[in-house]
Amino acid sequence: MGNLVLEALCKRYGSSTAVERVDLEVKQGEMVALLGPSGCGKTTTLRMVAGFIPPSEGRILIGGQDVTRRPAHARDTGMVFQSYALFPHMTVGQNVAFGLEMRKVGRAERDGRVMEALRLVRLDHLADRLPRQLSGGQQQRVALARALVVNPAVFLLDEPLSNLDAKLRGEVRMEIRALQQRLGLTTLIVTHDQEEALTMADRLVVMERGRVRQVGTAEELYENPTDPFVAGFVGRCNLIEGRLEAPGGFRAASGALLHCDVEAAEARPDAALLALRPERIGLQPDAEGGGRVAAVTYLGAQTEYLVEQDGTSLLIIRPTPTLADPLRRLAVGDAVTLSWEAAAARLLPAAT
Amino acid sequence: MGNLVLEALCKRYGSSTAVERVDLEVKQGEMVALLGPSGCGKTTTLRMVAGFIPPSEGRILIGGQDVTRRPAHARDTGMVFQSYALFPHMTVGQNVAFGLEMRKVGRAERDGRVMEALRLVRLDHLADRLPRQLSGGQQQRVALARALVVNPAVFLLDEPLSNLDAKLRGEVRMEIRALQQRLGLTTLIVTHDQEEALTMADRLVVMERGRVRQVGTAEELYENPTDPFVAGFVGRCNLIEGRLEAPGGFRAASGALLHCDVEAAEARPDAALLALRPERIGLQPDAEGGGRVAAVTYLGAQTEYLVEQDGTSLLIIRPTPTLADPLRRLAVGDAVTLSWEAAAARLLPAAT
Amino acid sequence: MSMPAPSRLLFHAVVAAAFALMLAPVVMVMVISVFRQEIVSFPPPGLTLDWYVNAWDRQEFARGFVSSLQVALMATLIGVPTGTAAAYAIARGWLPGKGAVNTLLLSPLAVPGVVAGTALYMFYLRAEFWIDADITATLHGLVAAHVLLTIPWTVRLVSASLAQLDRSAEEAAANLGARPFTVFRRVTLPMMRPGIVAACLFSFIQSFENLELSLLLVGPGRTTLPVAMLSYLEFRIDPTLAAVATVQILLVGGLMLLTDRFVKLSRVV
Amino acid sequence: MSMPAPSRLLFHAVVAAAFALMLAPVVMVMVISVFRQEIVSFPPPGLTLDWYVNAWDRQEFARGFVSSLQVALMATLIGVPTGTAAAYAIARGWLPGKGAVNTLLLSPLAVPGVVAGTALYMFYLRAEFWIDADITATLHGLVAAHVLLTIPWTVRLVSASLAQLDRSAEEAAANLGARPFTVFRRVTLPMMRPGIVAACLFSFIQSFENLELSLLLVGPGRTTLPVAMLSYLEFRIDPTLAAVATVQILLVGGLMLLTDRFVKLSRVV
Repeated sequence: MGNLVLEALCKRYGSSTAVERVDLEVKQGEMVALLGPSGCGKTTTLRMVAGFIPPSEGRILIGGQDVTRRPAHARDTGMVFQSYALFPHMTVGQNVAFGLEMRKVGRAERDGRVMEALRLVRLDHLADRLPRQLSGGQQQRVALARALVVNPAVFLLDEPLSNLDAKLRGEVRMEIRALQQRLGLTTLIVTHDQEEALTMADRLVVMERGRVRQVGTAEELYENPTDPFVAGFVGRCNLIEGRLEAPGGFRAASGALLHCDVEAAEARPDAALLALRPERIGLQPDAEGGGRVAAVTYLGAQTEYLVEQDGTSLLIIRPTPTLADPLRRLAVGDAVTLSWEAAAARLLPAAT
Repeated sequence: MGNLVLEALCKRYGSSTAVERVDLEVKQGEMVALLGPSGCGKTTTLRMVAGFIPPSEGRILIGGQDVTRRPAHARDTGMVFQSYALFPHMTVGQNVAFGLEMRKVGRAERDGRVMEALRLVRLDHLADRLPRQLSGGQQQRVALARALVVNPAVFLLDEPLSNLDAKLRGEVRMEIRALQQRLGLTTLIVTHDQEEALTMADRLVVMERGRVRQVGTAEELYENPTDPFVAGFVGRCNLIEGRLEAPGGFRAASGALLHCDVEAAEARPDAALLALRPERIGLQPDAEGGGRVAAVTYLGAQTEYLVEQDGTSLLIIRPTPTLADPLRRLAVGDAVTLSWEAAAARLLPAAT
Repeated sequence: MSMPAPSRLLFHAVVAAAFALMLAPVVMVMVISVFRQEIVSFPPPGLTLDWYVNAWDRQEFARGFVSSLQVALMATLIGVPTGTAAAYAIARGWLPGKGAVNTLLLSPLAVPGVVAGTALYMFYLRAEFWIDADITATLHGLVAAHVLLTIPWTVRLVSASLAQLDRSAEEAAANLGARPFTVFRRVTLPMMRPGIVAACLFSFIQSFENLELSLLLVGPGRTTLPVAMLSYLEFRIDPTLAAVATVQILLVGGLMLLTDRFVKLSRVV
Repeated sequence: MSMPAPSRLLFHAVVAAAFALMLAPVVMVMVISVFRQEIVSFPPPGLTLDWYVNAWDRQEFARGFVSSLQVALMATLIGVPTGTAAAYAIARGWLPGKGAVNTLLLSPLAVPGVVAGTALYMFYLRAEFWIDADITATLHGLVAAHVLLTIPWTVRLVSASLAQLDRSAEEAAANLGARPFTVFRRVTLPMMRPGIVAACLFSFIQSFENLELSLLLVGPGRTTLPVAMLSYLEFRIDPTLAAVATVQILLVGGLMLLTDRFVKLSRVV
């Protein structure tokens, strides 16, 4: 076990850049998620760490050792593939034993460790089955056991849940996280699903078009996004174009003057966007503020309101009001007043 | 235009039953969603209405006329297929014109109505393209125009959004709903996505294993589920097994006594399950109630808590507390007190 | 996966040699057909088209070419519609014993050509005995034999294009008011077109180049080109034959490339 | 899509007739081979295996059978490993001009058999002239020709099995510490096995039943079975030939069914 360090890692294909100068440290025992839409370079980054793609520039260090030029088979990473990539002609036990065989571990010790790894994923009773005789969730767990049995220095997960159905996904997510914490695995996981990243990882790396947009904990990214892409990708967000007007106001392109934090404004004179989380906006059913309801969507636990205010459309999400609440009877066309704390409105530079 | 009535509609394949006695009326201009997991019989029901599958029993009436034995081409339904099912060798214009040709509409009128239908979906500038030259969202809109141009008595939608990406799905959903309302279309839509059903339909029909579990508006289903399957499928729900204990208590199988509504309890002496929505449970950081936090998952706008109380696990979802709120610092192992209104706890019969 | 350099080099050499060996005879025959001398020598003794002229002047090749064309066209015209109907029936599940049908369609690969030819010849002889009319040396007999050759290929090519066909397009047409025959004519048939075109070209080629079925069934004065080549070969080998071979290679190769534009042959053949 | 009843009936009749016609000659030849009389008559004059005994007694068939077996086995043993290597190289993108290679692999279907045979014969004659050694009437020459036949089939069958192979299984093996050659031996090769087995059986069949390539290349006393049948045919037609044909149909058909268990032939051939 050790830490994983990426230094200015780049990958170019001809004139197009898949990954652009990624710097990252995954600490010993930490789980970091690479999060982003498809084509953002997250999988390319993971595959460079595993040794399947040679980087164009930069270095990869595992436990302090530079492995940039080492072939995949000499890297000591344990990877779980999106397709599971089990060996179809070997039994579950032979699949899990493969890595130990390659490491020339003796037969007796090997058998013991294989069973131990299978017990870890609760599949020791299926060691003699072939992969195709297992369900998707079981195959996934075999893939986990196979990667973990060799005690890899770095544990790599490539969209490990994308082939599972919604119900199973929640379970396996918890299981992987529990294993990772119990064994103290240094882990890098790739996913396009923000909920998956938020629930599993200690820190998140949000990527877009080959670049790292922001690195931080779930709370840092959600509460303090520094980039419009991150604000819109992690959770939902109203992003309003405009410019600052001293003091303490933000003039939207549509003309509306929106309330924001003065101190924050001073710290960011280049602000071109106001980011406002839909659940941070309060809603009163009176005509004072000049808002008008354009749509109400009941979603069970929550209700979404689309409100037009001075030419700007704002999305508001509230817990569905109780039957007694006058908000419950709010309908399209009704006048409303919006309110939010100055601190809730974040100022961001223009999207790049 | 007219209404659609299904009377005791059944479909059996040998000894297995795909659809079991479905009764339903879709009123003139109403949009009804058939909602359920895959294999619940919702698509079979839709295909029986379109005339692609002959029912084993029961009747189908469109505008009062029995069409049960009529072939598909004589039914006057307009269907939008999951795969869009555009004719690949015809241009967009020819695709849309096909239904009018079949109805022997003259060339001049046909051209006018085709362009009108394409304008409706904002694709009149692409009438000469072939379907494969269009994006998925555009193909979807051609399929809509093709089905609508013939003014069908009943409009049928089979998982119309499942082949679109998440971003586009929201847009097309609003567009279909707006068209349906503007044109006053009697519409039956099939979907497995509860959010899609909640946002689009006037009423929902929840199906499972060939049977209708409950019919109602989004609010009726979410707030007053009468069936454990519906409670768990529409929104998330804590379902706790146990039995009633007079007065006003529900004894969980684990032994905990849970607070519930006395009047409701009297109305349902067969209660075997207590259904409690995770967002209707209040959370106080004190030791009085005897709850213990087992997991905290930060999800941005919301935070999920898993709380153990007297051997029962309860999921609680709260809007993420502000930084000042002491709840914000709640961690695994902390003692908490849970509370809910008696009316929030619904009593349900055992699952069938 | 990468390989160590030396084994990879050896590997490439083997693969390259295999392909060179496959191409060599074809290239050689083309080269021979345009050289003045019968024996290839260096430096080349000059190019000529005399062998082509010679080939055309020999009646058996010219006539053989014409009757091969004739038989191939007729076999295609009869075999492709029949095969297309069969493919449609198989795809729609109207035929019982789908597995048996698929196995049967492999028969052109399974039954040795000479065996099929012999079987057909014997069958024709018996049939002649019963119906009291000539079959073996007639054009009808020959075309019927070639039709048997075209059907399996047609079924496979058309089936491949049907497999890609979205059934729901047919349902959509019905939903829009089209009766079953209209659905077939306006939607199904146009969607099958690439497969049918490929089947036509491919059936033509298979019939045109067939030797074994024709061998026993050709009549006097109605020899097909491959049979004519075989007869010629029994007496002498000279560049005239190379010229005939080159013409066939170019014709058939051209048709293959044309077919490939409609259906990716490498996927379905 | 349903059809109106009358046209559907007609349609079924056409399809049934087509299939009956395809089966008739094969069935007929099998029937002839066990009837006592040369001319089939009703009631049947009694069954016999005499024609099979007669076929085995005739040296040319017995020897032809043995040398066909010999040639087919050798061609398979050489062609399949070569073709497998080529298929692997193509799948891994190591060969430039993938499209050209795929076209080349269609050559056994594109180049008429007689033309290929003639080309090879001419090629061999020139080669003999240069290297000053016999090729045309030798076993080596014949086997080499048949190897050319087996390679394209092997490449296609193995390629089909490689296309279904999940590349990430190879990556997983490397990730677990396997060196490239170990990856190939422990993961890639076992996953290709069904394709390779099918290629062996199929190459054997193709070589065994080939007439056109062998025709000019067989030497005295080393005639293959199809060539022996052709020679016999030039003198007489009798049920002995039907017996030989039946044996071949059963042998090849059996091998085809066996192959089909490894790879769904109807998908890849």
